[in-house]
Amino acid sequence: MPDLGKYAVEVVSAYGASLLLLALLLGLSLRRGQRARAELAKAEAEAADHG
Amino acid sequence: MSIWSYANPVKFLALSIRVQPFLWTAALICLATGLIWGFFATPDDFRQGSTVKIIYLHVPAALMAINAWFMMLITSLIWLVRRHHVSALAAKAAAPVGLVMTLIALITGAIWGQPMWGTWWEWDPRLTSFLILFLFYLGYMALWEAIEDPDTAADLTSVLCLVGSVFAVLSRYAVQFWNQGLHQGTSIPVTTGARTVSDVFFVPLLICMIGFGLLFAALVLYRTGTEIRLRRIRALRARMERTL
Amino acid sequence: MLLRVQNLTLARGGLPVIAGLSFAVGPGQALILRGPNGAGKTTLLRCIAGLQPPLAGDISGAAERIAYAGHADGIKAMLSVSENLRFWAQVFGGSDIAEALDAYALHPLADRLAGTLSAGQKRRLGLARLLVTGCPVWVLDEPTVSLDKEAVAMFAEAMRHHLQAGGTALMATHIDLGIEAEVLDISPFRVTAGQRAGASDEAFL
Amino acid sequence: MIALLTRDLRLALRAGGGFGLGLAFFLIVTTLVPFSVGPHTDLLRVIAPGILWLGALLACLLSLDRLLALDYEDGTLDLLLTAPLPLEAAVSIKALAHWLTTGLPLVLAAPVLGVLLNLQPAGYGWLVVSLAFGTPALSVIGTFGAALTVGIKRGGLLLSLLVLPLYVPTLVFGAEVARRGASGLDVSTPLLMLAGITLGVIALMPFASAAVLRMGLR
Repeated sequence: MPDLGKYAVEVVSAYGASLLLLALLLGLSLRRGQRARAELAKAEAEAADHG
Repeated sequence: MSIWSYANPVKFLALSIRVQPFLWTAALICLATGLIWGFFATPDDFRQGSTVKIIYLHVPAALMAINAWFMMLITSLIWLVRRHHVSALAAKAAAPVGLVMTLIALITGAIWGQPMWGTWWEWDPRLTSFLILFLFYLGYMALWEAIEDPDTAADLTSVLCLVGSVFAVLSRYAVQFWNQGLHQGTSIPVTTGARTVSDVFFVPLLICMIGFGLLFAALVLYRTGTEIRLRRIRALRARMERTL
Repeated sequence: MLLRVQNLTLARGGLPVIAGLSFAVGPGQALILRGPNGAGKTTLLRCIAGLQPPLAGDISGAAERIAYAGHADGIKAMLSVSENLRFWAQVFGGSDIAEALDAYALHPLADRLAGTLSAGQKRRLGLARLLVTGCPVWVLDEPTVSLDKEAVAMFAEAMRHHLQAGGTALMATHIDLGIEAEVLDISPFRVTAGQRAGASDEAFL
Repeated sequence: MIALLTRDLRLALRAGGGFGLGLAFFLIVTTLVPFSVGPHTDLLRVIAPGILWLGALLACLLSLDRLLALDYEDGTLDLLLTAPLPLEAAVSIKALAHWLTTGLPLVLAAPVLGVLLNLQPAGYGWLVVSLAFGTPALSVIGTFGAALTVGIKRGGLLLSLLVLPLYVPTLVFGAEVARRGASGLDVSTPLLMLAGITLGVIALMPFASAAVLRMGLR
């Protein structure tokens, strides 16, 4: 780990906050995507029965 | 086969599934190398000390925050002129990503400035205009959620995006006028091109920017796919109800 | 002038409702639209009145000549009956409201605030508004809702008068007004499940 | 066009028309300020122009969501769309009616409330001028926001979220004129910018509002 000097807290917190936000965005997007795929499969199945 | 053929949502979905693996891996590689290189292998700045390392997050995020809105402006125009659903849904998909990029830019900017300015938040023109951009993103996303009919929602949000862009630029100059500003010179002024950042910092910064750009593209592509799937579910359900 | 509709295709909420509808209504003629609820009568009338663009097909003879009356009749509760009528008369360029007041026996109510009127009286005021617009083409959506017997008679009388003066009328209604008018059932023009008509939801199917 | 204006003014002035609403809100907000920041007149004197501008802006915002929603609910908007009157004109008239019933009273009341906040004598003139130039823009931008949220249930909060960022340029330049006027500095640049924005908004916004209304009513 590089010597961050007296601003270590600032740098780490900046990186931590940013990466956390990106991870949150990624996670939420992926979860929403998965749910949509599952529901679409169900809807297509129902449509096939009625078709 | 003009590019507009990809405006067909089903075809766009197929394309996005094929392209995404490459996009995600490229984004990951660029981000990893850029951030690790910048974080570990670059010297401290004699004045700012190690806080200069925050540049690798602040500048790319700020750049993407503005480009995201610009992309939404373009897609909104495409929706209004050519009524392609994919572009309206791409704008809707890009908004949250732009919002997060703005948030990152705000947080890293505030943290980075804190040692010099002595306060956690300084009403500096550039940071403040990002705060205003944040409000625009919030309003845009809220309007999408508030309207039931997807087509009307796409229309109204597109017009809001156009009008919002004009006012964002107006606010940018109003805020500049309102407070002379403490922000350091632009690292890579697009207009003058003269780099105020020495080479050793510049290369990792460039890689980070490309990384953030690729991440943005991958995320928006993925989220647009989700929006298309949700619209397809809605259309299938509506058609089934009609035939019952 | 003829109100002509050719090969009209309409969508509601992203799904096609009516396709390939054509008809024409000349001066002095009335056309009554029939069809089950949800067949698209309201969508069709709103489209002809210019409130909603059609998916395909075109409408001629409608520009600037239509007086539309939908379910809500644009009456302000805090204005009196005559103030309401005068407002609409001025918006459509006319100014004489006496004739409209006579047609629907609204003279005794002229100075009462519209908010104090009963549903039937308010409906009569809404229909009286049609007379002050001076528009030759009437496009009406269920005009006789909440009207009692002699109010319906007044409306039929005003309609007869309008047609004799060379006016045209296109309306969706279930009751028989006792005036000679062609009837058009729009059920056959409804879009079946498989049929594609270019509505926005189809892009996702 | 005149008919629409007179009708709107008559409606606003009638009982329950909400004519005094904006004014009362402006009075209440201004009187609350000393309770919140303390009664030190020298502090109040410094922030008076900004507070008065903010109060006027919020008062304008308050009375916006009823502007088009009432006409939407009783079908008047649909009928106006079929009338020979162009929608752009109708929307401009609506904004003008809003300014006359809300904006103008605020401009006249501001100096009176300036006394409450111990505004410097030099500031009164420029406060009125800046508000007179700024409030029309607030009404026209507000009409755009009202048009965006006309069909939405409980659209009032969303209206504020959409409109406040659009108010930033007018607020910044307007408050700057009032602040410089109060301390006797040269006001020409912010005043020109304020007037420029207002004129631009008055000329262009009605087209956006009308387009949005047509889309919303479809």
